[in-house]
Amino acid sequence: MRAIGKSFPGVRALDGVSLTVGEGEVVALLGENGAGKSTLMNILAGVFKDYEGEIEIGGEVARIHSPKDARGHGIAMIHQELNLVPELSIADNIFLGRERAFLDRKGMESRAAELLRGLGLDLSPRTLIKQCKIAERQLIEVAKALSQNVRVLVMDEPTSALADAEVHRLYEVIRDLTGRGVGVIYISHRLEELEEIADRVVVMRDGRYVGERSSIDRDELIQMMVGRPLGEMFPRAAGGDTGEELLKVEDLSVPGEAGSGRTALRSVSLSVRAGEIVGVAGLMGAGRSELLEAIFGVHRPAGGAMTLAGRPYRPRSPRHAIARGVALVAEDRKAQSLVLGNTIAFNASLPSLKRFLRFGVVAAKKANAEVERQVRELRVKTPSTRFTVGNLSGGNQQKVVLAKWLLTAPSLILMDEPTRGIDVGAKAEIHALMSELAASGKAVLVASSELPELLAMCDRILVLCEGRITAEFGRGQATQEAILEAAMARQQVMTL
Amino acid sequence: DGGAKEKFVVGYSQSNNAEPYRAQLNLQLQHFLEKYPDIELLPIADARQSSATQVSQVQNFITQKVDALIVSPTEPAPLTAAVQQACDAKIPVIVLDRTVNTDCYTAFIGGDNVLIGKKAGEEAVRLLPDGGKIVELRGITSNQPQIDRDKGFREAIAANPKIEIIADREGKWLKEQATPIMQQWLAQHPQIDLVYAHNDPMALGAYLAAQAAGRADKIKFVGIDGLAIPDGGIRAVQLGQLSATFVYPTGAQEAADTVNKILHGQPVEKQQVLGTTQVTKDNAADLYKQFDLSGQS
Amino acid sequence: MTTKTAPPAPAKAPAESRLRRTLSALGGAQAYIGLVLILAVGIATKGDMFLNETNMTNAIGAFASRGILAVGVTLVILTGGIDLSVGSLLGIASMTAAMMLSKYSLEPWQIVPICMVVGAFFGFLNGAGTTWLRIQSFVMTLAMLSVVRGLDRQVSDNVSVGTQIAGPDGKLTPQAEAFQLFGTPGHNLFDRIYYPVLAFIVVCVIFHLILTKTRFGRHVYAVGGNPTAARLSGVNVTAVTIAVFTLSGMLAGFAGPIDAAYSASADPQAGQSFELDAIAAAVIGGASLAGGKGTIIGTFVGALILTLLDNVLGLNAVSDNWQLVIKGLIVVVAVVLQRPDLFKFFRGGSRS
Amino acid sequence: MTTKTAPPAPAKAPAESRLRRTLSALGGAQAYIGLVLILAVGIATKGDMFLNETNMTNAIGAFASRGILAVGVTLVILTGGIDLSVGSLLGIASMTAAMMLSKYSLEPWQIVPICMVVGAFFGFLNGAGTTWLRIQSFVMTLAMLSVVRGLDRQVSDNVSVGTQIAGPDGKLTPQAEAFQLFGTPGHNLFDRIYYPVLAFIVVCVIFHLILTKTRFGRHVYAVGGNPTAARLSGVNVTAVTIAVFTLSGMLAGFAGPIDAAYSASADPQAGQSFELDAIAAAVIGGASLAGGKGTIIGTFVGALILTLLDNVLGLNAVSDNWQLVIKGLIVVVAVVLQRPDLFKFFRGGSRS
Ligand SMILES: Nc1ncnc2c1ncn2[C@@H]1O[C@H](COP(=O)(O)OP(=O)(O)OP(=O)(O)O)[C@@H](O)[C@H]1O
Ligand SMILES: Nc1ncnc2c1ncn2[C@@H]1O[C@H](COP(=O)(O)OP(=O)(O)OP(=O)(O)O)[C@@H](O)[C@H]1O
Ligand SMILES: [Mg+2]
Ligand SMILES: [Mg+2]
Repeated sequence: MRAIGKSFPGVRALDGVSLTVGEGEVVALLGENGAGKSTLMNILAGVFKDYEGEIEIGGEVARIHSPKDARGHGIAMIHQELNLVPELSIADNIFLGRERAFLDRKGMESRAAELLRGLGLDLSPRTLIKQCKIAERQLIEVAKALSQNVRVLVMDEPTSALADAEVHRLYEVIRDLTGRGVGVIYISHRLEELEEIADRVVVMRDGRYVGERSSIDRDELIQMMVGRPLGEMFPRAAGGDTGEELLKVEDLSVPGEAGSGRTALRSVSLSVRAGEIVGVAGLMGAGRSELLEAIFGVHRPAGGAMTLAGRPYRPRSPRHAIARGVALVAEDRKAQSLVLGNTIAFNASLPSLKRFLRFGVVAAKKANAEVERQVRELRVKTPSTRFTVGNLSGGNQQKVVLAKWLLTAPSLILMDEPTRGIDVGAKAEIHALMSELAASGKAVLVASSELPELLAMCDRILVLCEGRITAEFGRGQATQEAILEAAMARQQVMTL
Repeated sequence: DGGAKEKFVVGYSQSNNAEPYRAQLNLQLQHFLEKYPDIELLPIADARQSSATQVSQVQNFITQKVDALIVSPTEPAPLTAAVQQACDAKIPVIVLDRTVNTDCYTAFIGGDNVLIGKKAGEEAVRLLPDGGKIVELRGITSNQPQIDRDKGFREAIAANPKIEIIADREGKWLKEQATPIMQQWLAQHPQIDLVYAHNDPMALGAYLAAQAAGRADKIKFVGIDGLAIPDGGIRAVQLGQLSATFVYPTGAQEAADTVNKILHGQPVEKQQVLGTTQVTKDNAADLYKQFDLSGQS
Repeated sequence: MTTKTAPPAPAKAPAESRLRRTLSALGGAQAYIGLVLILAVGIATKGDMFLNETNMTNAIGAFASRGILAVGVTLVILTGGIDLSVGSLLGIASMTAAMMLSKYSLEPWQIVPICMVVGAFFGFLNGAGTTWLRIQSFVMTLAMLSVVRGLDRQVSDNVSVGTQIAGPDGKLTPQAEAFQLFGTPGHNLFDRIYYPVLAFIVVCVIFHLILTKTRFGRHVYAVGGNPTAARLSGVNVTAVTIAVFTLSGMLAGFAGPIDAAYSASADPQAGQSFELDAIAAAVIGGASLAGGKGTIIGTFVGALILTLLDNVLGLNAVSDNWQLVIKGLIVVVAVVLQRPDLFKFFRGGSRS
Repeated sequence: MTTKTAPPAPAKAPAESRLRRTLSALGGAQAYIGLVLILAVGIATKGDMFLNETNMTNAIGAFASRGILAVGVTLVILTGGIDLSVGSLLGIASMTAAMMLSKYSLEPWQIVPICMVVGAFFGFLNGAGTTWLRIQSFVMTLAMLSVVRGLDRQVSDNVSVGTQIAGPDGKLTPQAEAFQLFGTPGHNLFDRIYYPVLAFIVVCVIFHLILTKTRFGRHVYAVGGNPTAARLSGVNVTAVTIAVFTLSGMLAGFAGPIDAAYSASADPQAGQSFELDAIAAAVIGGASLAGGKGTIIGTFVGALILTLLDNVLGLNAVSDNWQLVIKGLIVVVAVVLQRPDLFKFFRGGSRS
């Protein structure tokens, strides 16, 4: 790709960016949120019709102006946001756009089953996407890309919803591909992944090419990305003094739901003190999200009891939870957190509107000012708070979600993969923010698939497996190995 | 100041152009007004069965300062105020076919639906000397003509106590509605002697159903409207599908004459109630010729 | 436009942004292109005959009851639903009004709240069905359309009920006299103000304020934009949904007496197919049937487009068959012209 | 069911899964509950009078043209759009058929393709408007409804055109005689097969196969389920959208001659408000107006529910007013009973 440029109304997203990928090479693309990585790759994959510059493949100029063109040149892309059709089966989704005029169901299904097995997914190809979990969906996207005869594979944050075990399987798949001469462009904010998989790292900033390195030196890369040196990655000092017990969960049970692939929770007990950060670890489908959602009043528990700040706590809906000072940064920002078609100001103020009511009328100025402040504090890259959330880059959307919950001034904040898709710089900021929240006497319960993050940030780590708590570690006791072992302490054969 | 002007403009608001009867009325009115070269009929405004639309149409005509106004109300009450407005604006109004609830118009011209219903009932009594079972297909139940056609009919058949109406339903004036209703009646009632439909299309829709069930020759069909169009009641009587139908007079000729008189300051009769003509196999051909306008104008 | 000739950039910025903010509150200038075109054609072809108070009052008055329905329907559409029952609800409310007047001689100020309660009751059932029974609103309100029409016809015994009730002296009763003010053409409130037009405008203003200024309004947009996100943000999605259907029903109830007065009677068929006009007004005004997008101002403009188009075509004595054709074409043209992104190209880099 | 009496567990498993697969291809057993209930009520109250070939043929025949429209509308709904113009398209096609027959004495086999082309042409315009001009399909097809109705009335001069054309000998012309087979009650193809019922079923089968067995079918679901995903997967969203509208128009064109033959005439108002029945059939059959969800079998069941409900109520001589009420209520009940998750509770934890 040579001298690629792209403008959106009001935003110059790309400016003269060039990038080359060799056969069998893994090139990592690195940059802050909103640097233009996804935009660049979308151009390569034919998502945008118009752009400046030109693309060359195998020495010849390729005109790519539609996804079909891209496919014709052997380019496949796993997009940052999941792009599957919920009402269709896995097999249908994998082959969407490439079916024969008269469907060959058997062939499609057996090929799909093969691909799924290759990725370690034990799902029937006939399962509907809407019944799959997010992590499963992300792997299905991978399967979809693999099913094509690719020369160049673009992966835009393929691991943002995956836990370690699945990530490693993905590496194997990538190595297999490069062995066959496929070029891979890999976008991720997890630097440790790059060390493992990338041959070369290209760094972008503000829509421009900054430089590239073949050896991976974290500090240098961060310096290139952010434009300034960054202090310690996980700044949290050893557990300070914690306060009163804020949340106590006893024997919480939530029935599962077959239709939507929801895991059941089986008598989970835990407690979180004010000023404490508690981590929740587990494999995909362990029920981490369910646990946080249940505490937030999303699911109706079948048994158990909760206390919040010493008073019984039986949230019948998120509304009640919010009223009691609980906030949930949900896992899927697009589906669960944002009204994509509306503005930043609208989204960020939605749960805290009550604060801005004057005579039953929303004091829009005051609300906007607050949002403005919060958005600036979190360094959301946006022209204004009136910008449509859907047009922000993925990481910046995540920051808006955080801003939205911080505005409710919660005393207990539940975070489900809070740094998913967030760049290193912003991640450090969010970690600092978590420490700050804890220091100011709030309680934080955070579920994350990134173990280093949990190990560095948390005072305690709980491990979930199949909806049960299988281990609890204090600060300093936990190691990645110990957590993984607890996370795989299965008690029953998975029933799918 | 009648006669001072050289050209008179007349507006006509029709309740719904796309009913065969009203299409015929429009055609006839245009035809008969052509006889008066100094009268210009604006394009006929079609309210498409909406009273609100029709009120605005009347108001539009008032705004355009027409010299005379003809209205065929969709419903009596809603048009009353609009006709009153025209009257206040000193525009002479001819109410055609259906009434309004005010006296402030210049002339009313229309058929007598109770009378027509009565004639239809008398014909039924004649067709069923030994009594019999009748089914009745009604127009839209809340329409005044429906109410009147039903009333007159029931009054007339009371003459023979052995005649009874065994079922009645709303066919909404539509052929397509009438067919399935008649099919259900045929399934329910082994004996049906006569179908009385409030208009010809419904009678013909019922006829189609009976013919399919092989019972058309055992049942008499009586309709109303008697239009001289290929698809109309007169032809159906000629073909023996209907036993009889009754011409519901369009009043077009009378309306044309009345408008002319009004515009030239001549006196007109305020209430012009028109009679009906029974269409039978004997007079059908002549009547068709008399009312058919397709060859003229 | 003017920006090129304007003096130094910093000075002009605030003024421009204020203008821009006002415009965007009103939905952007393009939203009015369709309306302006129709007004222009009306003035060009008929001049004063078109552009005078009486004609405008007549035109808007004829659409007022449907316009009020359109406001309610807009609320429902904003949450991602649809309300097909408003025509029937208007029908039963107009019947209620006429019966209250003719049977119980109630005063108009007693009749209106009763009608609103009747409408709100059925609207509430719509909301309950869509939320608690989780029936698609299209089906639920289509069923309600049928049920309420049946009830309307049953209570009225299929006979239309007049509202011009004469007392023993042959004159209108005081109540009937007062009721005429609700909409009988030619009867005005306080000398020159025609009530249906006033009521329509007031309803638009109130609901515009509710949608833009209150928490409820934001919740409506949130529910339509992303119900899951709304729920997880503490919005009571069920309550909001039920509320919009109830409000839609209530507005239909409010429009009922206007329709009855306008027609001087309550016809058992009154309001039939009004829902299509109401939805059309909302959608022409920019509301998206997918939910989350639309404004009351847009709906108001949409309603004006529909009724003035009728008026212009009628005044120009276009034949009715061609009116149907032209009306369809102009609606398409108006919608295309009004699309916010049409002139993006010309406005250059500005965003909105 | 039979599973309980079946021999050892391992042997029964595959059979059960085959049964389950067949059922799920047919939309799951619950999808038929509404229909079964209506059949049960019909048989309970009227026995043989209800359940016999003639009555069933009559009932389905009366709905056949609307049923065919419903199939086309289902395609459009599956892509997330809506088609309100089908009633008007049926109208103009029925008028075309009657005029071809009466003016040019064309043979039926010539008339049908012409009508289909006429319908497809307007359907194509619907598709072009929604994709190229990016007008919401609700507005585009509402405008088309108006335009086409205007044209229909104009070409027919507002007069209905009969299809029973007598030759000089006073008997029906051979063409008119043959045309009757298209739907005039009592006229059957090959002795006993009533053409409208046959045509409806054949259309259902063809489109069921297209949707389930072909690439185009997958793409229709993909476009409705997630247009972005579809586009990024290389599906030509524009072409698919235009195709479904064109097919919907074509089916309306196909239904036109059936409607004309059924009434033995083409009325300029023919097909008015048929779109609501067609959409209702699709939605009762489980199609989601949000797109991506629905089946032709569901639509077929929905159509049967609507027409048999009418039939049962009619045979039981329920008054017209109460019919409206009961019909609305039963539609609600049927939709609730048919919801796939209603019996989840009983089926236990299976992932189905
Ligand atoms: N459709 C759009 N309309 C307007 N602006 C857009 C649009 N898509 C992207 N942008 C802008 O382009 C810039 C680059 O976005 P892009 O998604 O490429 O960032 P990214 O590097 O992938 O970030 P992240 O790591 O957060 O995913 C951002 O400022 C974003 O707001
Ligand atoms: N169809 C669906 N629609 C919406 N959300 C879904 C759907 N299926 C699964 N989810 C959500 O995705 C998540 C599935 O993950 P789950 O809670 O089972 O495991 P987990 O331990 O949170 O693992 P991870 O977060 O890594 O996936 C849950 O939050 C669940 O509610
Ligand atoms: Mg990105
Ligand atoms: Mg999770």
